Amino acid sequence: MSTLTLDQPVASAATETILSLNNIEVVYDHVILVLKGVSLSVPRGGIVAILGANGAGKTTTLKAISNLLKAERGEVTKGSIVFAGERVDRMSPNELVRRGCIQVMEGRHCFGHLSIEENLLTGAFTRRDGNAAIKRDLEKIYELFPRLKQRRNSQAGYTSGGEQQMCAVGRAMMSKPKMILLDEPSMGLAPQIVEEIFEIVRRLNAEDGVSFLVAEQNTNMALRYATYGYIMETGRVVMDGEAKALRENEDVKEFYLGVAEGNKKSFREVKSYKRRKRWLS
Amino acid sequence: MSDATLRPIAGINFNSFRVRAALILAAVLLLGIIGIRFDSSGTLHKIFVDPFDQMVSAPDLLVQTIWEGLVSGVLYALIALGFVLIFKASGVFNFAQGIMVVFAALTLVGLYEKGVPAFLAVILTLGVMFVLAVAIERVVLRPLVNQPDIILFMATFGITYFLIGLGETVFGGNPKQMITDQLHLPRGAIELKLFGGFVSLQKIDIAAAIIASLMIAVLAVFFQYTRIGRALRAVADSHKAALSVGISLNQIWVIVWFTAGIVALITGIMWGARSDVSFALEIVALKALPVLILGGFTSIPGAIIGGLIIGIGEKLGEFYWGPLIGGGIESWLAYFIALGFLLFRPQGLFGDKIIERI
Amino acid sequence: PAFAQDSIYFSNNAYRTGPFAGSGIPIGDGMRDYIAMINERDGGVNGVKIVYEECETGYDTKKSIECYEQVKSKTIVYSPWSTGATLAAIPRAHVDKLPILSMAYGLSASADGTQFPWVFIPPLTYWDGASVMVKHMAAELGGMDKLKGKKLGLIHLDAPFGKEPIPVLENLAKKYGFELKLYPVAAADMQNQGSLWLSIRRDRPDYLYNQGWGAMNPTAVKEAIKNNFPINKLVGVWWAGGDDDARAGGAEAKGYKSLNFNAAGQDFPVIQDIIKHVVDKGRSTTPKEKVGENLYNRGVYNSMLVVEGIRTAQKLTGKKVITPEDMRRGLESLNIDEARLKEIGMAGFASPVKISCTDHSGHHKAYVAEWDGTKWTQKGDWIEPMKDEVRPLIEANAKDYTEKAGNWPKRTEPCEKSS
Amino acid sequence: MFYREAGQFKSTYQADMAVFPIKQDRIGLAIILGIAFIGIPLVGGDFFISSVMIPFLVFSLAAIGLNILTGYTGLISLGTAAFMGVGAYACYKLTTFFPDVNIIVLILVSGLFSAAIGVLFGLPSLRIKGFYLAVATLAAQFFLQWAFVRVPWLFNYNASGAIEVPQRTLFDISLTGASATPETRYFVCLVLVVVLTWFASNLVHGKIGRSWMAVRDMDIAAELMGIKLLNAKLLAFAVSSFYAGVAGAMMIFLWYGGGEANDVFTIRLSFNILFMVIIGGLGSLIGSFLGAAFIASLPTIMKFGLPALGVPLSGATAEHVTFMLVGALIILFLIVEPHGLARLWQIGKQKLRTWPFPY
Amino acid sequence: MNAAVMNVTGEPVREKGEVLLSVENVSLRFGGVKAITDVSFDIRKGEVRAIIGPNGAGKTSMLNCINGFYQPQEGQITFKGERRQKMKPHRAAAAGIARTFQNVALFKGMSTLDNIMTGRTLKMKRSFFWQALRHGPAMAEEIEHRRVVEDIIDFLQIEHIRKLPVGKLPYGLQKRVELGRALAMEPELLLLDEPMAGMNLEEKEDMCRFILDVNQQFGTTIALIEHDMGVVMDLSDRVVVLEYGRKIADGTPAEVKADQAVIDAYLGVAH
Ligand SMILES: Nc1ncnc2c1ncn2[C@@H]1O[C@H](COP(=O)(O)OP(=O)(O)OP(=O)(O)O)[C@@H](O)[C@H]1O
Ligand SMILES: Nc1ncnc2c1ncn2[C@@H]1O[C@H](COP(=O)(O)OP(=O)(O)OP(=O)(O)O)[C@@H](O)[C@H]1O
Ligand SMILES: [Mg+2]
Ligand SMILES: [Mg+2]
Repeated sequence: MSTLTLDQPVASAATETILSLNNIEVVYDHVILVLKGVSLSVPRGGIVAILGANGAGKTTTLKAISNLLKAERGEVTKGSIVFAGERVDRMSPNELVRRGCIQVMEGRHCFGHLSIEENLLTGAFTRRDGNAAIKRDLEKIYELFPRLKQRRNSQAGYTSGGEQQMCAVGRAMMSKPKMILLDEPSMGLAPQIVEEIFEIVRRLNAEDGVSFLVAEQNTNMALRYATYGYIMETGRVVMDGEAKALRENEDVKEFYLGVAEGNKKSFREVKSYKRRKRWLS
Repeated sequence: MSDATLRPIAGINFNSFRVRAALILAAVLLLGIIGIRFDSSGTLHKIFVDPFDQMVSAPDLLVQTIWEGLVSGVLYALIALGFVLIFKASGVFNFAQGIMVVFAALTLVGLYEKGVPAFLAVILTLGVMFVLAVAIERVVLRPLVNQPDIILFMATFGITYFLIGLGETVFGGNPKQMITDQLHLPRGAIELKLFGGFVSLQKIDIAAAIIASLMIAVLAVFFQYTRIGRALRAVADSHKAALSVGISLNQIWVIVWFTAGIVALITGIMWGARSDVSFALEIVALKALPVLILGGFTSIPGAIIGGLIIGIGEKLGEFYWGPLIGGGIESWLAYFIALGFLLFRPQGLFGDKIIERI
Repeated sequence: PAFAQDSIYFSNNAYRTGPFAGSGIPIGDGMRDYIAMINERDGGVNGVKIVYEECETGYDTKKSIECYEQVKSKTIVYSPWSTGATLAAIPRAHVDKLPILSMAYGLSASADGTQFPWVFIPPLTYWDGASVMVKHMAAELGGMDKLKGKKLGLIHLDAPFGKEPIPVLENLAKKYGFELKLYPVAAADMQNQGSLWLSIRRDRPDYLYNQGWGAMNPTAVKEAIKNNFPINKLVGVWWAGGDDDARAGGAEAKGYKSLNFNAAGQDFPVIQDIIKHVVDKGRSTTPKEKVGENLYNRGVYNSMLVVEGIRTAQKLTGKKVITPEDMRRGLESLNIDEARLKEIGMAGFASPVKISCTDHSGHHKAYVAEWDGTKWTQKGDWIEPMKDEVRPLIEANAKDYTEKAGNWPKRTEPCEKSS
Repeated sequence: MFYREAGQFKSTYQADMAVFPIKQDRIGLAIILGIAFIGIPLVGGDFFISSVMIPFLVFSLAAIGLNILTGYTGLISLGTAAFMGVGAYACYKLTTFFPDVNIIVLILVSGLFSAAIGVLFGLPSLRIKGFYLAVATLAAQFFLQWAFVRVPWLFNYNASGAIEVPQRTLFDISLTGASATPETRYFVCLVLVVVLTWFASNLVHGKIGRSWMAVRDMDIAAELMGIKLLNAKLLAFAVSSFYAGVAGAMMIFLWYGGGEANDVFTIRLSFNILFMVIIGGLGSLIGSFLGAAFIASLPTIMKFGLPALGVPLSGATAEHVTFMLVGALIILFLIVEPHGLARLWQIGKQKLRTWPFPY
Repeated sequence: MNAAVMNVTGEPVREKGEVLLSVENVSLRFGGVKAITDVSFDIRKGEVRAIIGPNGAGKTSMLNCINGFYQPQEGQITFKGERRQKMKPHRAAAAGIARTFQNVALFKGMSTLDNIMTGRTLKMKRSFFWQALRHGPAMAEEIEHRRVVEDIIDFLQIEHIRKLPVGKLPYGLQKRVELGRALAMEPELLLLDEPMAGMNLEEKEDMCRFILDVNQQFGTTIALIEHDMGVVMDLSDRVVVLEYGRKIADGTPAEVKADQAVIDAYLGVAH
């Protein structure tokens, strides 16, 4: 872990933004207001992290972007979403994928009855660049996740949690996107795979110029790889800044990184488990 | 509750449901055979001996029964195929398939009655089915994306009602004759002299069997090996995930519902040629359910094999055993046959295994 | 709508929708057109217009009960048009004192006027029909004694309607020594009779009597042809005599038979009047060429019974606008003889009908109609049912019914002196 | 504004566990019961009571039964009508065997027979799941329907094959038979429905209801919690069929008043009850009532109400239009709220609670 | 075998009781896939036993075998001295094994309260009759168990979501409700499958606290699968490491951490 993203010069503010959210509001079921004016932007070629506690609205934000909200009876009632210079908030999810923005959903969502390989191939559904290219990319995925290659003919429904997670990430990569929305990619993965996934994120970012918006609980990891971070709480962005700055922030350090007063504390020593400081409320 | 486990003997695991069930079956058969020895004219004799005697003594009837079963099996399978298509591709249990069959046939005949030449009528009917597919996608499926199966199932009931109302308003309620001759479908029968009797094979039935097999083969290949086919199966698994990888549900649904509409039209022509075209046919569509279930909801070959098993099974059952309990058992035998198979394979003969993981 | 004081309201249960619509539509049209013709030609019955309305049931019992509840306080007679609806209405009608006219359908036992003062089942019951069938068979074979050893198959809808003839046929089979074979068709399998006809092939009955309805009939005709069953030995009850039923068999259906109590065709003054006053004026929903089809004419016949009932009631009471009670009296004294038939343009259209206080059916004659490939024709003479076989059965059943119902209202309505 | 639970604190668990913890809801319930017991008999005409209200009550009960099975336990049944039929025929046989026992008792007892048959056909549910289970219930539907016609013992060997409803009285008032007034029959139905709904509500809010819902939502997890799947499912089948059976007996004895019973308990009816449950809301007792009102009463009201309002629709056309409208409304309701009328009702309440603020 | 070994930090290993559950030579196959091959280990009363390993190593399958959801083809599992190869899940529940799931398996349509109340099902005895009346004994019983459940809710600090349907709760809260449901069973052995996946640090800390409290206050034995090494190292008394269905290490956290096979297979780099 010698070269960290944050050591590299951070993309200057002048670089164009690929995705921006302006003050969006999301309501579920016509009555439950979940996002209360969220604005954020992702620069082209950037890796941006959204951090926040459970229920803060990270997933909702990502779904609002990828237009999957409608399928859950949610809707964006206010604000606008612009992807690559186009308003996308009225677009169907597949149009968005065609334009190069794809989401890896929280909780895997593989096609249980399809084999791993078929799962990966459905990821290439919107592609029009021929079978050979798809084949090549498939091999690339297998190279990135050797475990998937072993299980390529198993029904995804029967594979282990981690294998499914890899499959979901691989499937999204198969669409050759310009931008990937990653929702908790590290959940349920063994440490070295988490590391690998973030390495892959960086590789895609560096080699293919793919932009990333990552919702992540593993703050440590996320801030290590991201260029910029947003912290959300109960439907609002409460703090944002360069990843580096966030890493240095005392509050973030204590509540998200677990390095109070300079050194890591043991989980055994956490005595009080009452809710502590919040930015809001 | 006895949870006592039995030790395996000679490698047979007595705790397996299948083995237990097979043992019970064997015991029943054995008892039956023993029983017959002691009462050669009684009930058991009627159940276990008489029917087989009949089969041997009038083989032409046996052949005819099997043929009848085969044909109705094929026709059930055609309806079931429509179900399977839609289920496989959208996870929707399309109750309206039966009505779509009637609707398509009615449209065809209705157009013909209005003076449209037969083949033009076929094309126009296809057009109507396409419009129907688009309309269903727009009005029903799109707003209901990602809802639980039962809700979509219910929505197809709505479609059923709507189509019945619409069909009767436009075409009237009286039964109509299928335009068999005008479509150059064969009429009449081939009569085979056989075993001193005769077996009559309707030409239209033969045509139905051939068309059905072709269609099923084509569709099976399409689903298993093409890009769209794979996408269709993906949609059936999870709408949400399919959306997220950029599969256009709208387009997929129009494709499948249109395909199902084509299948419905073909089915309608075949059924209509045997009886006439009216909403009474709707009831027959219910027979497709056991076929579908027996074959497994998602399997195209399953539809045809299920159809044959049910068709032949119910005809043999009705013909040889039905009279013992007053006849008319055909109305429920199919469901019991399907039930019997399901007890051994809960996902149907060819259905995808029900994934139970935690 | 508000009714003028000088009109009579008659509501008819119709089924222009549902699986039996194919039969329901011509019947409904026949009924409607006859009344329209009477209103148009004669200005009503003795100057009283008949307000005719239909209550749609789709042949569904639940809906027909709704219809009953809806019209019971308005109509002068309840016309249920399905056996299920009749059975459900009978107990109510005896409380509400509303006559039921179930023409040749419904509960056979209701022909007993002493137990069922409010139900009328002219001109004959299913039981009479079955006996006519046996007589027809005997006639073709050359005498009642020839029945011995023969085999009669009964294809029937597996529902109360279909099973009606069984008791009579069983009695007759015993008496004349022929064998009765039953072939039930489940409602769900009406269009799917393959295995049934295989059994028929196995059993080789000499004659088949088809107590069928709706989509069951054309299917039976087709299957008979397919299975080489001699089509002229297949005889349907009068409800299996639709033109569409026979037409389904194509050219080979020639010779298919059905019992009947009304004539088919347009060659009757009454039908010509309907064409003139109703059809030609564009007031019918039946196209002209279909006027005169068998079921259409049966609808006409049913309306004729209603109109004649009203007329008789008017005569008896001297009132113009009559009540349901008057209608009951009218129907009970109904007597349409040859002369009257001629007057109303129905000579040769039907046999005379006479109903009495005790006999609410009359057990009148029927004839055997034959399909000649394009239309129904009368074959042979009108046949008298075996009233002496049927009547005791009816009385026994009627008693049984009322006893089981417990507290069945005893008949208090006096009989007319004239009847 | 008027609909707030603010200020209504529960000091005991008992109060908190009440089915209607909010005062306004309890008042609403009282008003509804008041209307049902007093208002309708006073105001409603014969036609309204006998063709709208009684069917509504009968179907509500059947829908509650199916809701217990499908909505609460997640087992799809397409055989409700057949189980209703078992109740009706059982009741008929019971009236012939025990002419002196009160008819209300017999109606309830006939539910037990239906429950037993329900359990029998519920047995495969352990192995067969989801839509596959539908085949078992369809087997029940068609087999029983066949039996109703083929087993003459069931209808006392009547030539007509029909069930005749004998006259039975309580305190010299006719409850059944043609001479029973619509009002009396309505009262009997109402009392039965209210009492049985109360039982159902108790069941679903307690341990049994929870294990049903657990089986519905995640049967594997339920099993790992120590719930015996077979027992829970069979109990659901039994209770559900009991309700269906009672509804069936009520249908024939208090509504139809006899007649050809076998063409009543058809697959159509099964489907209709399923509609009610889904339109009303799976897993909601109130939903069962709303669904029954919608599916059972709408066509009747449209058919007889529209002409009365001066919309000129002839019988057949009205019927067709009704079909189309019902179909369209089913779809519309599902789109507006897939969780049924009951949820719509809840959202309405929610909005009322936060009124005048939108969220 | 490691009971007497001193922890590397010098802290004495907390003394644990006798063996509660022992797994002997268990193998599990699905067609060609060998999920578990000949694994043996034991769990002692009162300890926190971690099971770790790469994805697909068979950890979840191991738990499934323990509580009877999977039936191993070979080997025996002994719980509280009762030896068996096959066991029905509801029997395992009755014997005192409760668990949470990797892919949250809550009853989605029910409220938090009802979900946790289902955990009490086995302990509620009133008959159908009383249940139908919901008065008298049935109500008393219901209230009695409601009290216990409310305590659990308090303990887990999920009062605010008591009446909400769990289906739409954020993932982290769902995990907590699931823990509550398992606790309501008052189990002797609690199996936790990745209880901290998808949580941020703060929430993990809370969860750790709950687990430790359960372990210490109620003396519940815990088997824990977790990918967060920090958590595993801090919480567990002993660790089993699986890879490709085989056991590759077993010992105290410190021992396991230092094991080269474990580093190669799982940790990647020494943490
Ligand atoms: N379909 C839905 N209907 C109603 N409310 C919902 C729905 N989905 C999410 N919510 C609510 O929206 C809020 C935000 O949820 P969201 O899933 O976006 O949080 P999150 O930040 O992703 O949390 P986690 O870290 O647990 O994944 C939560 O309070 C949740 O209860
Ligand atoms: N029911 C099943 N049918 C077929 N294969 C299965 C089944 N259950 C598990 N497997 C396979 O067994 C292996 C072990 O799976 P398991 O879920 O136990 O892994 P795990 O150790 O829990 O992994 P993770 O950390 O990713 O959750 C996997 O390869 C999986 O695909
Ligand atoms: Mg999330
Ligand atoms: Mg796992």
